[in-house]
Amino acid sequence: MSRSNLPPLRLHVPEPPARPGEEADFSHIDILPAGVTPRPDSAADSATMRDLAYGLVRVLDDEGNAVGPWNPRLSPDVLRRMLRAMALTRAFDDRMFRAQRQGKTSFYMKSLGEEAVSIGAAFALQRDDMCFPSYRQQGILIARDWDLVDMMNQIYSNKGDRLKGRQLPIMYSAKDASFFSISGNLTTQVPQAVGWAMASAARGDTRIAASWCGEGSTAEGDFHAALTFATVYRAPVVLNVVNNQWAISSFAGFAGAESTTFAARAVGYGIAGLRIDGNDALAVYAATAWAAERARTNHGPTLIEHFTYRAEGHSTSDDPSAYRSSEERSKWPLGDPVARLKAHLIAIGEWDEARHAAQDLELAEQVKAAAKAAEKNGILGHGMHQPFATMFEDVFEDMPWHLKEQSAQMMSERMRKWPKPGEGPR
Amino acid sequence: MSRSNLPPLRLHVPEPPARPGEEADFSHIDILPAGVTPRPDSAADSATMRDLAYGLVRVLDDEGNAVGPWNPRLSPDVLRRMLRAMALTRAFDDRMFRAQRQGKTSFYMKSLGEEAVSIGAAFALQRDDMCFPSYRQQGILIARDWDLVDMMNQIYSNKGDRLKGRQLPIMYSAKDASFFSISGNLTTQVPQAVGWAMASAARGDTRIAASWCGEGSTAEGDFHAALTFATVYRAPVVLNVVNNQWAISSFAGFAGAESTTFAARAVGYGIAGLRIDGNDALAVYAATAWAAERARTNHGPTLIEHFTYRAEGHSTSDDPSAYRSSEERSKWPLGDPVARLKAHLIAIGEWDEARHAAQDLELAEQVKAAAKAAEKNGILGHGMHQPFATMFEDVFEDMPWHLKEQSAQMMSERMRKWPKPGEGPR
Amino acid sequence: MPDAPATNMNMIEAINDALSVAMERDLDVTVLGEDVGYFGGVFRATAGLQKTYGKTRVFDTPITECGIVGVAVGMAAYGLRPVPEIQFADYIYPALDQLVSEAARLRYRSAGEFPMPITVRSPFGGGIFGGQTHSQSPEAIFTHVCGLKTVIPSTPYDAKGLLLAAIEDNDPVIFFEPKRIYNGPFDGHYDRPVQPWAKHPASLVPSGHYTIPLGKAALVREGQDLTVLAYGTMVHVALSVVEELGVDADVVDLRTLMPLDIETIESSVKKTGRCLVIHEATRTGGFGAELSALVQERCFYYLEAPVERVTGFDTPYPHSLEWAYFPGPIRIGMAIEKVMKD
Amino acid sequence: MPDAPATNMNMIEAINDALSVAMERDLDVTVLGEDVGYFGGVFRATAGLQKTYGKTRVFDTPITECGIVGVAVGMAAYGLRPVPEIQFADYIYPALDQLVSEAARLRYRSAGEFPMPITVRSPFGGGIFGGQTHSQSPEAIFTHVCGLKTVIPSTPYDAKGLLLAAIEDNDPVIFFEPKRIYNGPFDGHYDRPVQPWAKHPASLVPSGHYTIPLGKAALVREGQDLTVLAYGTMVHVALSVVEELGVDADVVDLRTLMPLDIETIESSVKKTGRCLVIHEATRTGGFGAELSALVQERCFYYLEAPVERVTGFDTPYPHSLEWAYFPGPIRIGMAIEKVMKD
Ligand SMILES: Cc1ncc(C[n+]2csc(CCOP(=O)(O)OP(=O)(O)O)c2C)c(N)n1
Ligand SMILES: Cc1ncc(C[n+]2csc(CCOP(=O)(O)OP(=O)(O)O)c2C)c(N)n1
Ligand SMILES: [Mg+2]
Ligand SMILES: [Mg+2]
Repeated sequence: MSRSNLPPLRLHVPEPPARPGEEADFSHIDILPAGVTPRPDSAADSATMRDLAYGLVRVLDDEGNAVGPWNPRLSPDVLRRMLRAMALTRAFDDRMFRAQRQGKTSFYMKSLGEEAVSIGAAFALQRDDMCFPSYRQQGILIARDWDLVDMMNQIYSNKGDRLKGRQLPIMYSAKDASFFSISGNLTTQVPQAVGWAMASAARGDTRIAASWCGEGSTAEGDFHAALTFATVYRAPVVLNVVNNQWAISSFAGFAGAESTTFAARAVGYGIAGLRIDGNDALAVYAATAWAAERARTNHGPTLIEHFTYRAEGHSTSDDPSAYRSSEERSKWPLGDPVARLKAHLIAIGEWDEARHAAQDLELAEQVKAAAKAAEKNGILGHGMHQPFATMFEDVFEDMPWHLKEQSAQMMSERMRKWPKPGEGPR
Repeated sequence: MSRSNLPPLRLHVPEPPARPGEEADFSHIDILPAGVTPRPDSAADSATMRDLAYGLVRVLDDEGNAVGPWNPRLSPDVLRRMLRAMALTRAFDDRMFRAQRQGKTSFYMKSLGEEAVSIGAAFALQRDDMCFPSYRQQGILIARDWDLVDMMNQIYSNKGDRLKGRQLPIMYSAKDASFFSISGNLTTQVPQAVGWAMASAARGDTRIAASWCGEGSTAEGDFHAALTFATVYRAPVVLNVVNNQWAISSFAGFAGAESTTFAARAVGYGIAGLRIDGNDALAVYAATAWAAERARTNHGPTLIEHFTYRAEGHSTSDDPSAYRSSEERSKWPLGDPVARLKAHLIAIGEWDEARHAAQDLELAEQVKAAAKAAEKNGILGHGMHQPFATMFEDVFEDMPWHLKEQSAQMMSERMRKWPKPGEGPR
Repeated sequence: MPDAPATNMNMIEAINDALSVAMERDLDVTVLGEDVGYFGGVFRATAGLQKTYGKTRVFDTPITECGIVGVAVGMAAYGLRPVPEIQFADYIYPALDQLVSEAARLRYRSAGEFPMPITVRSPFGGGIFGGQTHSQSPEAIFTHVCGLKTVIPSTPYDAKGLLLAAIEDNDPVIFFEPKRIYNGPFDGHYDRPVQPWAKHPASLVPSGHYTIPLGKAALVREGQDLTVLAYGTMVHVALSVVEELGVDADVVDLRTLMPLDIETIESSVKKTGRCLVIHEATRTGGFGAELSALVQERCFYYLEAPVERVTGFDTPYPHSLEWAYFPGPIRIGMAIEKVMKD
Repeated sequence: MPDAPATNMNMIEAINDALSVAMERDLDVTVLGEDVGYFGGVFRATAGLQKTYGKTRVFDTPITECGIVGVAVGMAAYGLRPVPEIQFADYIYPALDQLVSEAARLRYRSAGEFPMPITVRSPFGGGIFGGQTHSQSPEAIFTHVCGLKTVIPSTPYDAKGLLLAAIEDNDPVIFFEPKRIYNGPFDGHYDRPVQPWAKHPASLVPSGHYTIPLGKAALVREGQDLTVLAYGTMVHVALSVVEELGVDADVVDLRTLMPLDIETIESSVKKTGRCLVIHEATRTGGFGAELSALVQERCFYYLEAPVERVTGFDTPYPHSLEWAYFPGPIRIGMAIEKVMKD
């Protein structure tokens, strides 16, 4: 091979379909119709189902019918509860986003357009299955009927915050809801979920674990460690990758989406991988139930790629119009998860527009009432925080001398600032 | 799903085929015959060749014939040079292993049984393609005609050691041989190779990069980072996984070998993955040449799993009879790489036993002479090291004040120990 | 200060300008990191660079700090001069092995065959209600690692000159940018209006190329009675407290923690006989410990009082109690009282 | 010392015994790491445990330190008490994010919902010709991180008692084992024959359960003129030098670096007026800096000479010049001369 005959090397750099000002274009995405992707037995060997990583599990078709082998055949009652949880999540997000804009807290992250991902899963898991979420699965807490006021106290870092105002808003922790403390550091939760599942299996328990991370986050080494441990020990765990097409300003191509799917990562480790319509609550339910059954019957882990779209900015700290076409949201080929589940319920005669509108009003009221209650405990930066001394608690179980000294120092600083008795926050 | 009906979870723990005292058993390994695995065009889409990750590229059959589409059709002269390099590597390893046992240095690592992996690759790459090896690719340096005395000086950490006695034995660095400094920390070299390849492509260069790591090491996060970067930018790089069945005492199952191949990792990222007979120098050559052409023509990275067997202990620090069946080596179904290439040359009438025996003698002499020359520069722990003051060089380009002070301190300690002029090492 | 025309810049603009000057002058300078390309970085430090210098010199990367630094090491081995960004210093830990075991060690272990001219930029420090994972000051982890330099600017002028020097340096540099003062200096009074950089003399940044040598501190205020050692945001807080209290103090802006400008420190402390060390990082094992140790080792017989440290507390950076955590004017003031006492 | 029958053990045996006692007493104690299962660890510290306690309590793991600690965090969240091994401290960096951002933070960020009773064992330190990647002493990285405890034993007796205490502690502990003294105490004279543990009184290890409380130092030698602070291997070197030079010194074996036994340190230094700090880790920003800073902050008016530090140099641990690097008897002797001078 004579090298002088060779052209110079070139570097390929991924390019999203559309940048600001350009026409949104999802034509490169091949959307399989609902019902066509087969459903193997949940105990089948992963080697027999590699194609699923390149398929797309969908239950709800464009007419709102539930079709195909993955149809979980849920009762109308369960469907309505799922719809309600999704709508409540949306209402909650909406209010808290505005609260941040009103200066009531420092930060917020919506899950708009991705509600099915967490709520479909929460309904398919047992309530005591342990969830290791990223920051966009507030829907799990809501599906598990967690107290909205408790969540808001956390968002406001106020004196009612069980987490003592220590964490950035939305970094919940709710052990009683089997919901692990959210980390600011991406993807650390994924090997943790595997470790929890390994422990559960080692103990002969029946509870399984599940984790969630974004498609961008799959690049972190922790993700790989998790999949390696999961395949080695066949841990009873469901690993969810929420492919909402964007990290912050970086589209999924910078995590490898140009060359294959994220479900295909599972193939690389010889574990089951499902690629599903993440805007289809029934597909999410069905896939999660399948993976949970697989895990619970000692057939090992499953990775589920939820193909969805982040309809809002990454967080309150960014403006997506600076890096993507503003048309994208409306052109997203898999529609809106709330609208789709609603259409299904209407199609089967179990719901109607009027009930939906009434429910939306009711949920908005519920959220508003919760916000009012939470705000009574204070909003960020107005002094109604947990007592100063709590800062030094929980670093260790017992407080060592140096933290006691530092705590005393802080209290003496407080005295300088607010020398009069009763003055200032405590 | 009622959970009380479910059996308790169980944890699967991998188990190697045989432990000490047990009969070696490789019957679970499906060895495909030589010549059957197809050879796609090196420019083909990776999605069209996923099966290769589950195949086994083999050229040399059991009779010593070179067969099938991967036969690189090398001239007898090249074949003889490869055989010589492999035999020289083996002779080198043999002598240096004994040198360690004789107390001439602290540590050594053989590549016995894996010589084809590095030498087949080195012959297929251009000499200025950049190699990022792990610690078991001494064969690359030897194939690139690197000075044995220079390597031995490094192993003895003596005053001839270009690396100034700083590194553990066998942690070579040879920029002039396009051979990157070996790290003690596993797998760090893999993303580095990708970065080097990205730089080369960004510059319109024609040189590509290659890296090597063990199957055990694939579990590290760096490996995943490397594959992710490689697929995203289609970096011109060849990523080699040397699956020699064992890490230290842990068999490949603890890196995930029970559920799929290591070549399948490539599938997970949508890059080309080849699984090859690592004890077949022609298969290694052919696969490397294919991957190099793919990279050089801007068709992206390839991961090659070299299926081989670590015939010796992990290093001079361990005793493999404590964790594996001592029969394994002789039962390894893919034979010995030197014997196989030799048999092929004999089969095509280009070599014979007498020439082989003569060459072995000659190589042993060559190694012996090199060792004598190197020992003139000193062996470890006998004072013939690089001057003390070199310890403080190369921490930074320029020495800051604190290192100058520390260097002076060290020299004053030396003066205490050897107060008389001319006494002691310098 | 060179004679080039100067404009008022905030620290982000100065950093952006430095990157642009470096890329313009040297084709090897290559920027990479999460969101640094098209978008120009979450703090906009790399805005416009990809447009000007192209997609193979300014890379949006996958979200793997290990990979970002690992790839940068490989690029440096090729001969480039990579400038990776870690989005927040709190996220540098996954890159630690590549930094400590590779970037910092390669010149040494290859006896000079593979120098590593890499500058890792990362916003650090608190004061922006970032909670415990957007507020950390992990500089002491890096100053302990031999083979790494650590640089922390405190003004736009310094940021540009130091960043250019760091990029031109042939060794790996950790360049921590105090994000609290990206947009304006901060005197520590969180309840007073924020000042923009424009009113500060060091926001006048010359166009074109200039460098500030690594390893040289700046004596930003001269006095006789006390030496204050600080860097980054804390330089401004220290200056303001010293003025408020009317202490006749030397205030030393270290600028480079490694290598440290020991001469400036020593001569100041020998003059004043008292020393206060300030940083925002957690106290135990912070860089202040090294400063305190060095000062007492080298100036013991000149010291009239113990070297005092004012630092963040040994807890994570709490979200709602951010200002109780921050080593602000009251804490510094109390320490000054103590160190000046007898 | 409890009344249980005692046997002579080296440090590996004592550690192995501690693990066995812990696993016997508490079903939650779970060991995991590279090569720790069937083989029993490259230093044999976990030998026999898998056979006794089974494959779902003693795990051979994939080679990913990030994964080992990440999985341990998940196991701890479940309610287990994991004891991961990192094969060499030099390989702990890939686990740093899981240690710093997760294990160390979880109790705090969950306000107690998820305590992390994890004990990370790892052999550390040099003196075995391990070169730069089998010799490091990275303890100062961990002592700077709030939420982690750091423990370093210096004898078989202490190793067992401290390890049991660490495992029973409800917070994450970094347990660094000085590998140079696994088989025998080391006085720093590398050219003299090695002593086995059997001749040392602290190799008499009681069978069964006992603990040595974390946060308590041991005054291993009493004197009037000098306080020597050391831990791990350096305790033995310090003791031998002090004897050789005939200095009337307190030698304090810190045993736990975090939380530190400040009382023992303070009362000793206030008595002697002189202090020498010794560690093997690189000097700048090492734990010695913190010790030096604390001593001068708290004992300034008692000090008759500057606190001296004797440490490894600020270079990687060089293979052939290992003994020129090691802070041995000559370096310590020179420092003692200096600190005792006036
Ligand atoms: C270790 C680490 N690196 C970087 C960041 C900064 N960061 C926060 S979110 C984010 C993007 C994540 O994208 P993705 O995983 O796709 O999740 P999504 O927000 O889309 O749900 C980045 C880079 C971080 N939090 N942690
Ligand atoms: C980061 C890191 N972790 C652990 C080790 C210790 N170690 C050295 S070699 C080795 C086994 C590697 O096995 P494998 O990757 O299969 O390579 P092989 O020796 O078989 O070629 C281990 C665990 C290390 N060197 N670096
Ligand atoms: Mg995303
Ligand atoms: Mg191996």
